[in-house]
Amino acid sequence: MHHHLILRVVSKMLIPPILLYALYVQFHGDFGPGGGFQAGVIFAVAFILYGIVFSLDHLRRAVPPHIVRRFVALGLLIYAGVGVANLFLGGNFLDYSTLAHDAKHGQHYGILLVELGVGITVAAVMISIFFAFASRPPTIKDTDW
Amino acid sequence: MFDDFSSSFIIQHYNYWMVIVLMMVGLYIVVSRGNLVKKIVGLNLFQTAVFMLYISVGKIIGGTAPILTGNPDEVYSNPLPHVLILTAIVVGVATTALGLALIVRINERYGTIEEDEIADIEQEIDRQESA
Amino acid sequence: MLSAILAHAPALQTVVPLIAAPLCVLFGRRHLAWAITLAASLISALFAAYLLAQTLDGSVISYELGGWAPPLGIEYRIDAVNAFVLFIVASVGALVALYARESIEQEIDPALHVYFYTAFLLCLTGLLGVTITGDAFNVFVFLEISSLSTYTLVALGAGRDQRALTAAYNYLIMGTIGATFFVIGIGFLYMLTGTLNMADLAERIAALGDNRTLRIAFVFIFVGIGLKLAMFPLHLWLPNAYSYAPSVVSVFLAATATKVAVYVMLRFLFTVFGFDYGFQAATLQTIVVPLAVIAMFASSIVAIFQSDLKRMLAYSSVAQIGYILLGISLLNKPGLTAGIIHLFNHAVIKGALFMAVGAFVYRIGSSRIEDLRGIGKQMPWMAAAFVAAGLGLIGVPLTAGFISKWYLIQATLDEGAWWLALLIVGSSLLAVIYVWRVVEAMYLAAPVQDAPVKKAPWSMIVPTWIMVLASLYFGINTELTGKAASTAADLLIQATQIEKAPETVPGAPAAGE
Amino acid sequence: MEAFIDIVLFGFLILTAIAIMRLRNLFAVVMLSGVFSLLSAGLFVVMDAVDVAFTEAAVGAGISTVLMLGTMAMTSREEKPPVHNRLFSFAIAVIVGAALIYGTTDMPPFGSPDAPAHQHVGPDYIERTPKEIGVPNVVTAVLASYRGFDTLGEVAVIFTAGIAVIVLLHGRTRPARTARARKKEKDV
Repeated sequence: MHHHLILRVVSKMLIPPILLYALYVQFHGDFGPGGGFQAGVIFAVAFILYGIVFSLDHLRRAVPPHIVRRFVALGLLIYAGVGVANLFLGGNFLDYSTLAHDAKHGQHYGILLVELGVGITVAAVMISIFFAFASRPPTIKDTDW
Repeated sequence: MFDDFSSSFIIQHYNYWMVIVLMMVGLYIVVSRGNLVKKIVGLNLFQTAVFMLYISVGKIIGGTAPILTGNPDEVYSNPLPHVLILTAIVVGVATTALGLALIVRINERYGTIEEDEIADIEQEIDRQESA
Repeated sequence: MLSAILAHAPALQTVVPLIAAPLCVLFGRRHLAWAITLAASLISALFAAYLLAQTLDGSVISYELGGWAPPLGIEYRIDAVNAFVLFIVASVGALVALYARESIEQEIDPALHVYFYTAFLLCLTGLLGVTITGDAFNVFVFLEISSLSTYTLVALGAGRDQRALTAAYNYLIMGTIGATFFVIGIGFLYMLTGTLNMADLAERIAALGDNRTLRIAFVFIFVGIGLKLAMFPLHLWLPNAYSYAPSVVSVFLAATATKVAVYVMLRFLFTVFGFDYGFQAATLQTIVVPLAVIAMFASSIVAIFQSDLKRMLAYSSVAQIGYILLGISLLNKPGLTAGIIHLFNHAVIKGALFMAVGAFVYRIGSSRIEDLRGIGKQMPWMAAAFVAAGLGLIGVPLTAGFISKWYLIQATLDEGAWWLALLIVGSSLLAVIYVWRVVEAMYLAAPVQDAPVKKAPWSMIVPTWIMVLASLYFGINTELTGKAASTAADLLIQATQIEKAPETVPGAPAAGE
Repeated sequence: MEAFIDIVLFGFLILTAIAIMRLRNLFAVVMLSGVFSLLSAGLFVVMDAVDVAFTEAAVGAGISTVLMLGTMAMTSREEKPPVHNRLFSFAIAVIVGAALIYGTTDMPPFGSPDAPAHQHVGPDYIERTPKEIGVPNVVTAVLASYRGFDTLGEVAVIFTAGIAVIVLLHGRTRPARTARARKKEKDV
């Protein structure tokens, strides 16, 4: 989409606020609607927008696919890792109360961490899926729409 | 008396019936259409209708979203169906992504995404194999 | 230290493969991924064996995930029934992991091996999670983990045959409809009871009595799981999925996936719903018994006419599921015992058969029966394994298959249904025909290939023969399987009987409130 | 008022669904399925499920639509006329629908605070969250803590989907395009 000047300018302006909003949704999920999953999707949308409006190569340079794949695994590991940490701290699997001296604080840390795990995996998976779809040769050309 | 009963019965259940109509349309699309993309769209419709069923279960008339305000008189809708459906939506999009990826591959191999044309090609392969 | 770990065995046996899966992706090396997979599935199998040993006396282990007591949180609840299934799945998983290393070399692009192992571990996680959980919605979540990874694994067969793609797609559509039906059923149950915990559901459903919403919940859960376990008219996805999947995937699916679905069916029929009120018992007796019998005959006959060995075994699986369902729907203890024992025996037998076929595919690149002519002399170990396991499939004495059929026939005679017993024997004769066709080709026909065929690699022979020997061992010594199955049957029947007396249930709301 | 909005939204949803069923232009179908998701997100808001609405809007209307458009770009834009046995499909849909409607006749009334679903664990979560978890959003508390294991499973499902798509669509990247793009960059 090299010919859409307006699109390119507008998206350049849009991407930073989208990322910021994703972070807000990620860390504000305890208080209002939102959480790791929604944040992950929004975070990924910023990258997908960049990939669509500029080019897949630009996006590849910004976030190499093999690194994104590692993040796909990382998020799930963070989540499950919290559970394992709880085991070592003497609780049941995913019993966040063990994470701090007082159960309520422990719950809070636990939720924050697992939501982070959710967000990372969701964002990375969405970006990976975009990479996978976008790098297949299309049969319908850009101009045919 | 009977009139009163039937009208209140309808008011109490119309929500479920609307949801069921949507489910039927979704299921009909999945079963009746031969286009692979359209089938996935139908499946999405069917699943979204099921989500509505769950959310209807959680609703309390006069209630608000289950985000605590500190007001002790507030009535909150049931949060559990919401949680279940958040999970189900994620499962749904995961299935959609997988299905679409399969469609892309099928199209590359078979050159079509229509079920009957694919069946013809597969029959041809069968015939060549046994020949 | 050990006892501290074992206290968390219920969670760990699911979580270990779940953590191993992302580790495979994180490291991204295929040999390392294989090692991780083998280690994780072995650890999981050890935990499962421990759980089985703990529950064999009929006791129940409950594990509260997140430390939240049920029904508020999710509970893992293990008794002899699911411990037995866990043991089957995890130990087959470990053997398949061993077998996979060589088998996928030929069938799957090396660049994808890491992802194959990841998907395999996820599938294992899903199946174990479905089996062990005591929470109805958690069943759905883990069912979908196993389903999505299964679709992926089946589609990996596209490297050998493009039809794997359409097989995976059709499986995805049917499987998702099944899962959605299941979710609708769970939603109805939640609407009536306000809970998702299975034990809690059982109490509340018993207190509820007959109810139209409950009936429909039952029907939708039954049909939903019926799709997953390839119950006769809903089995259409299975033959293609099993035939075009990579061989090692066929082994794993044939030995575990449908078995887990049967377990879920058992759990819902007996523990959650109970048989007290007529609707379910009537449904089972009038619908499932005829369907099971049709499956036994129709699928066996279709199997006879297949030219592809994998496809033949797939149809045979549909028929074997018929035996299991027949045993269950007799609704008496011997029938239930027969069903559960056959669950195990069929897993071992079909696993061994598909492993042997996988080895043929590995060496000669085909599973068509006419290409296997003379393979008996060229690959003696694998051909012998196929014959030994095939005898089990028929139900020849001294094999595990005989034990299952023995129990099953006894169960039908207990019900006075001697004609069912005759039908079981009759359908076994059909198995003789299709197994004989293969034996004939392997041993009596002249070899197709002039070039000598190499023996299968040891890493394939060893797991195959472990399966074969298991199928022979459990045909002679039925102590473990018999005890596990009869304890499991007792537990299931007890669960139903408890519900027959709702007044003994404390704290349940009175009916009609 | 809520009931009114409810009925209007359902009306639009059913119209959209029927349009999706009848249209054969896949571009229109995909766009309408996005519309369907947005409308259902609206319905979720009316029924107090704000978190669900947020997710449905982001996923159903956003991600799913983008993926479907991408798929369409690689396959075809027009659906061929159906050749399936319509009567059979229709019978299946009607039987399933009739069974469900039969099931609704014994259901607790919609929105009633006395329904069994609101007598058991549901209110427990609302009551216990401030004491035990201390976050105002009860949905987050249940999602991440009380039923945190389900959510771990959910992350595993998403992970599986990611792996699946990577596996299915590996290799065969767009060689012509990238080569051209690289050349262009060199020229610049």
